[in-house]
Amino acid sequence: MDFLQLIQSNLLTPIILFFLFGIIAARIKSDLKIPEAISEFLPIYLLAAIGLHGGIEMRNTGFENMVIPMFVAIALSLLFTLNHYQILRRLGKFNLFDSYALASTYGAVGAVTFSVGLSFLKNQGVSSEGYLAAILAILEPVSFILAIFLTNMAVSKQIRAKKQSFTNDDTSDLDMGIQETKTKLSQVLHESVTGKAIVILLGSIIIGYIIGEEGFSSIKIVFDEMFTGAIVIFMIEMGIIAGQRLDDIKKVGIFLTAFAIIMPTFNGIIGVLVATGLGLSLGGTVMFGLLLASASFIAAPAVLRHAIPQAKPSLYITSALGITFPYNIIVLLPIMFAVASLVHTEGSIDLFNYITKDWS
Amino acid sequence: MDFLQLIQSNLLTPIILFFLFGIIAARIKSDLKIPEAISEFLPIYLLAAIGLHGGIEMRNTGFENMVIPMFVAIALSLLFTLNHYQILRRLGKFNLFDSYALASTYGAVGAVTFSVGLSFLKNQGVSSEGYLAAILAILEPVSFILAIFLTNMAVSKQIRAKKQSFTNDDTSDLDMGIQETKTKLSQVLHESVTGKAIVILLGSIIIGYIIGEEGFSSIKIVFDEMFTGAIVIFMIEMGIIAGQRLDDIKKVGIFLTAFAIIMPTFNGIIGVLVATGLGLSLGGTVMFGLLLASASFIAAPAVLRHAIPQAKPSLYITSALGITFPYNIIVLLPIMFAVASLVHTEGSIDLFNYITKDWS
Amino acid sequence: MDFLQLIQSNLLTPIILFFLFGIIAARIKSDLKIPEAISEFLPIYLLAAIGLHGGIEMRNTGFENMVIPMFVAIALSLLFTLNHYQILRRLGKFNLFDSYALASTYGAVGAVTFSVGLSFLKNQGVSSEGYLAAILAILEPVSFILAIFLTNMAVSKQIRAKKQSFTNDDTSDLDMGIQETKTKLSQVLHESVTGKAIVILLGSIIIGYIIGEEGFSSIKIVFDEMFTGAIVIFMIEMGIIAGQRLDDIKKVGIFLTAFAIIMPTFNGIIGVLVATGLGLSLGGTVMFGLLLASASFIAAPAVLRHAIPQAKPSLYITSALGITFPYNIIVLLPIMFAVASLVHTEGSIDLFNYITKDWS
Amino acid sequence: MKLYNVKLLTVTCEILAQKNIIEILNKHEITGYTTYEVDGNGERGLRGQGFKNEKNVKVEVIMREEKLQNVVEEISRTLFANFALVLYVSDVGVLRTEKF
Amino acid sequence: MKLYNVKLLTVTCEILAQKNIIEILNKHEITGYTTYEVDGNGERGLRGQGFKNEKNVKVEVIMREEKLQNVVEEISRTLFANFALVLYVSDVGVLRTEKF
Amino acid sequence: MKLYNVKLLTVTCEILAQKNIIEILNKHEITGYTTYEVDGNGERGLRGQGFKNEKNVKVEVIMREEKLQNVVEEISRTLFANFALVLYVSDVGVLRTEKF
Ligand SMILES: Nc1ncnc2c1ncn2[C@@H]1O[C@H](COP(=O)(O)O)[C@@H](O)[C@H]1O
Ligand SMILES: Nc1ncnc2c1ncn2[C@@H]1O[C@H](COP(=O)(O)O)[C@@H](O)[C@H]1O
Ligand SMILES: Nc1ncnc2c1ncn2[C@@H]1O[C@H](COP(=O)(O)O)[C@@H](O)[C@H]1O
Ligand code: NA
Ligand code: NA
Ligand code: NA
Repeated sequence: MDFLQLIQSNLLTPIILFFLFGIIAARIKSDLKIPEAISEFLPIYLLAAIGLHGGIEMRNTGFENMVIPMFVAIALSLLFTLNHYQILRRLGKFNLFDSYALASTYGAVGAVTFSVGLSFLKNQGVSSEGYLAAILAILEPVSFILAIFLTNMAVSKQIRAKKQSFTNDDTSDLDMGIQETKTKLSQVLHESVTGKAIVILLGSIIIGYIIGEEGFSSIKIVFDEMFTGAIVIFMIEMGIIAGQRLDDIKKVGIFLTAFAIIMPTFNGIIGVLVATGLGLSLGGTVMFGLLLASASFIAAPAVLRHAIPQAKPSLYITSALGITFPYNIIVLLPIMFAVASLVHTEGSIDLFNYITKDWS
Repeated sequence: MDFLQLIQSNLLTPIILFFLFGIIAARIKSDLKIPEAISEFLPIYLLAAIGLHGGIEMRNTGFENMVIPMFVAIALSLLFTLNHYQILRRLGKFNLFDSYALASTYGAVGAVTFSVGLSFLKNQGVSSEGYLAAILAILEPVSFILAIFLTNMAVSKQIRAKKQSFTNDDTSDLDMGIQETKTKLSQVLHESVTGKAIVILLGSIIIGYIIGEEGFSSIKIVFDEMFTGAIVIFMIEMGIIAGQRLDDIKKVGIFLTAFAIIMPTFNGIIGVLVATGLGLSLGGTVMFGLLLASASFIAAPAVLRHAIPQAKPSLYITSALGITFPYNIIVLLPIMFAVASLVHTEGSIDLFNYITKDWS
Repeated sequence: MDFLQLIQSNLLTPIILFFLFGIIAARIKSDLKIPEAISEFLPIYLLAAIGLHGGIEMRNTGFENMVIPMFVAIALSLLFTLNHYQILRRLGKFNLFDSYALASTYGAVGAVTFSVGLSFLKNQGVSSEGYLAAILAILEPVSFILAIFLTNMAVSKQIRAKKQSFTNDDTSDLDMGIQETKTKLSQVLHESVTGKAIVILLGSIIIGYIIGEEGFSSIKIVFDEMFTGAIVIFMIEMGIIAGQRLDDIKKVGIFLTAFAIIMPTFNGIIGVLVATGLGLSLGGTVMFGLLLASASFIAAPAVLRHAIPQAKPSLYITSALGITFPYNIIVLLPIMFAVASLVHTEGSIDLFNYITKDWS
Repeated sequence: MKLYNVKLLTVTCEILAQKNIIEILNKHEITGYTTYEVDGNGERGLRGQGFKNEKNVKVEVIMREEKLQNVVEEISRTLFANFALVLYVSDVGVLRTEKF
Repeated sequence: MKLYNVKLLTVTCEILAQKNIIEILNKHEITGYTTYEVDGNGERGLRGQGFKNEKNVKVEVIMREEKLQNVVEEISRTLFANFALVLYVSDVGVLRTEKF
Repeated sequence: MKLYNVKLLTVTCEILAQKNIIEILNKHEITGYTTYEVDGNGERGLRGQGFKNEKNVKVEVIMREEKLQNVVEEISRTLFANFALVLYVSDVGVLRTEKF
């Protein structure tokens, strides 16, 4: 099969190999680690590079045609978040807080995954739409905001219910609860939108758009040519952190483990098909799928720990980083590429026919 | 007008845009920041790169002709420092300590400003004399030493005056005061000359001089090609720090705000004209002006906090970093370039005639 | 003489000059320093680059022919360690602990020295066998393990002796002593093998072997082209640390100072001759000699402080870093290159004849 | 130089709770504090290995005894359940009580 | 909110002795501790300038008085001779004694 | 294992005053101390955000009671006016008094 070969060739890239290496280093309890300052700096650098690249592309190709993909991506992200919640709460029997936290972790996007995807495409000699970087930035908070809104709604409802059963002599507590919810939401909104990931990404997109290829030339060596090398260094640290968490996977349980693999696959393939339907290029299709498939493990804790402190971070970080991230970059990325290639060669017009034919 | 275009084209370079971006990130209270280790390392790297470049240039062109510009720069720096003091103390009504601290902050030079200037020239395809890096190194302590010397003189005089009014029964305190002044001065001299900025700059100039183009080739990618990319990263942090200080500008007051804009303009233009008179190239003229226009905001606090602890750092850091630095790199740099171009096309011989004609 | 010229031309490379610069900066008590995160990251980066390079070379040339050189290197390293011990204990009158600690410090290898060696060869336009990186990794723990084993044996013997003189009423302490020795050894073994240097080096060799030239191309700029520039930055810090220790050299004593120069020379020249006999290339011969000449100053403290805590780190770090390292990279490296060139031109067959002839 | 008795409250907690602590301090009109990142081990396992978000922070606050009770109460009520957090109080002497 | 008296043991030592300290704590069934890197000066000279291995670390452990004696004894017996190390004990009040 | 009572002086101050503090210690023949960088807030506003020069440092010194008075007096006399600085003293027990 074509994509087994693809998986294999993807497996043997420096990015994936150094990630696996990091996992092994952690498993044998090596003291290897990338100093904190470097591993804090690298995501900022990667996002700046992604943003600049995206902005320059958008300047070349215009951004009118990004509007529909963007709204579709937002809609899918919201739908998927709700879907995750139902599955986790009903089938997985997780409590309200963990369910919403996990639902949004998987509804959100992962910037590191996105970087790896871009590098994967580069390796395949395929390019993608620049505006996807902008969609990455916009998708970041969407899913969190929904989940936090719903969690707070649920909590106020519970408080209200309790109040009423105690005869409503004092509604001030209730008001306070709702008030707190609002405060929290506006705080989270502010925190999300001013979060370093979004800020550097949007900033770099705009700067890339302004400076164009020409203005970029003087910093191209740092922000373009060094990109893959920088990811490699970051992947060592990601591997180490993932490796340190492997023991926790047992605590995550079989249900969440399955969820962490099946859900991204489902979301990703849907993403690929929809993007193909929207007329994105082969590379763009893959990246669109990857956006929807990816889970957030850097931004998530920072936002969720404040917004839903009752949820257990060990659940959402471990599953997103320890299971979904490796699965996405090693297995799902080539699968989506294969699927995207398939539906792209068939021609996008016959696409939906093709799928139904093939699946029937 | 020509230099409005220049300002505009300078405004749209990655360096300036990322600086503005950093300011905005700070204003919206984003948690974006460049890790401390990186932002401590970058000035060392930039100075090493500047020094190597300067040293190599000096090897190519000799350094005999640097002597006059160097002494002129020192003389101007001292004159300007005295001039700043008079303005600040008499017109600005600042106290003795703040006046001297501010006077030397603006008499001193800024290595980051210098880096941005070099990058600006590179962008314009203009080169500058290599020995200017050496002048940068030599100018660094000059203004501080003068200001500290004068402050300590003033303080001893005050002490002496007090003593005498109390009838001179005990002069040991006075001697102690003068003694302390001497200790302080020799300490400051040592601290200045062994300060990391000067040390790395002078060291790199010498190394650049020794190795020449050929020896440089193996490290050219790191110390030359990555230069602008590295400045961009540093400018994000500079923008963030400047942005965090914007609120303090109110406390700085209208007088100092005006001073922080007018003084560099005056000093810079004088510098450009003098350098032209001295026969420097177009690029060298601009850099010479920039040296005199720039204020110190990294070296200043370290030296002044020990030497003149009574002076308020919020005044001199805020005005140098929050007002003068952005003004210098965004507005004054293109202005000086325009002026330098103008006087260079006129021919340097007719220069002073030209000026007087033009101004009359 | 040829190698005086070589020394001189080696002295004037950026690597050596920036090292000397670092020493001077420390001596004049400058506050210059490379931030900790950077100087912790650089050895990881250098080892990754060395490993990748070695692995790619091994893929091109096969690794069958590395077996004999590897075993010879191990044997020499063990022999040298024993030899060092005898010299230090008998002639130098050091105590048991210091003798073993120093013996293994000089029996072990130095990764930074190796990096400088590679850069030196690059400068001379000479290449070396890729598998030497693997030998570097394997040699790292060999000498420590021997020294620690012997130290612990000696300590148990002492304990046993004491016991017996006190009439053997209680042997549990003895058993405990031996038990502790075993625990310690297995701990040290684990620590050595999982130590960050070995792990990143071996990992990168394997990854380099897997990806080959082609897979390397996307990260070549970071892991190859930036290599010398990165060493230069690291050498500033090495120079500073060495410079800070210069005062301690007095405490090291004349005997150890002589040892720190003569021993590496002896080991290195033996290494060069043996490697020539084994048929290694000119560059490989130099690197083989350098492996045996080098002393460990980064890995040593971490291992020895736990394994032989009674030994004084000021002795082994100061002599290895403050004396041997500068001597090796400035003086011995060109000497070994000259010797290797000499014996290589003579043809490796007549080699041993030549030597005896020359020495008689 | 007389030393006046005041209290030093030390909170060791996961870094993402720092904001909450400082908000509580502000609520009680305490503006002075000192913070620094630390590693640690406790009921919630080893902290400080991976992401910066998983480090601990120590927050140290010198305050008058009067305020201590309320601050400690609010921290324990709002944060004990959901955050990795250890809190202790010690007696210290200061020169300038007007600062606290 | 009653505060219970417990002991805070602080060990400032060279970073390569941290492992030994934590092993001793584990031996005495103490799992909670906080660590952070520091610079310092003492009998063994200035520490924290060069390699990371030459830094100091502070290890802070809140524990009940019962355990203190044994832990301190073992640290002083096994580490005082060979490692740069300073150790001190202070009294602190905590809310949840069950944690220690 | 008897613990002897000594004093722990802690100075939290802007990083550029560290040198002054250590000079004062040396003047009083105290060579042992521990330092580390911290962030903080106080009368002089938030510290630790921007340049490294604007961080705080904590200087901790274990010393005998005899010396405390003079050291504290000199610090307060020479540094209180011009530097961001907070200072407090606590009681600690140590094993080896000869070290201090
Ligand atoms: N006994 C202890 N002594 C000192 N610090 C502790 C202790 N227990 C916990 N800590 C610190 O408090 C943090 C949170 O504790 P916990 O909530 O128990 O995980 C830990 O990561 C440690 O940094
Ligand atoms: N008097 C002291 N006060 C505070 N810390 C100290 C003192 N003496 C030593 N230290 C710390 O303990 C470490 C080891 O001390 P020493 O074994 O004396 O070199 C030093 O590097 C300092 O960090
Ligand atoms: N109440 C307090 N508790 C703990 N640390 C404080 C307190 N007040 C000030 N500090 C620390 O001392 C530094 C200097 O204080 P200040 O001179 O008030 O700005 C601050 O930046 C804090 O790190
Ligand atoms: Na997603
Ligand atoms: Na100036
Ligand atoms: Na060796």
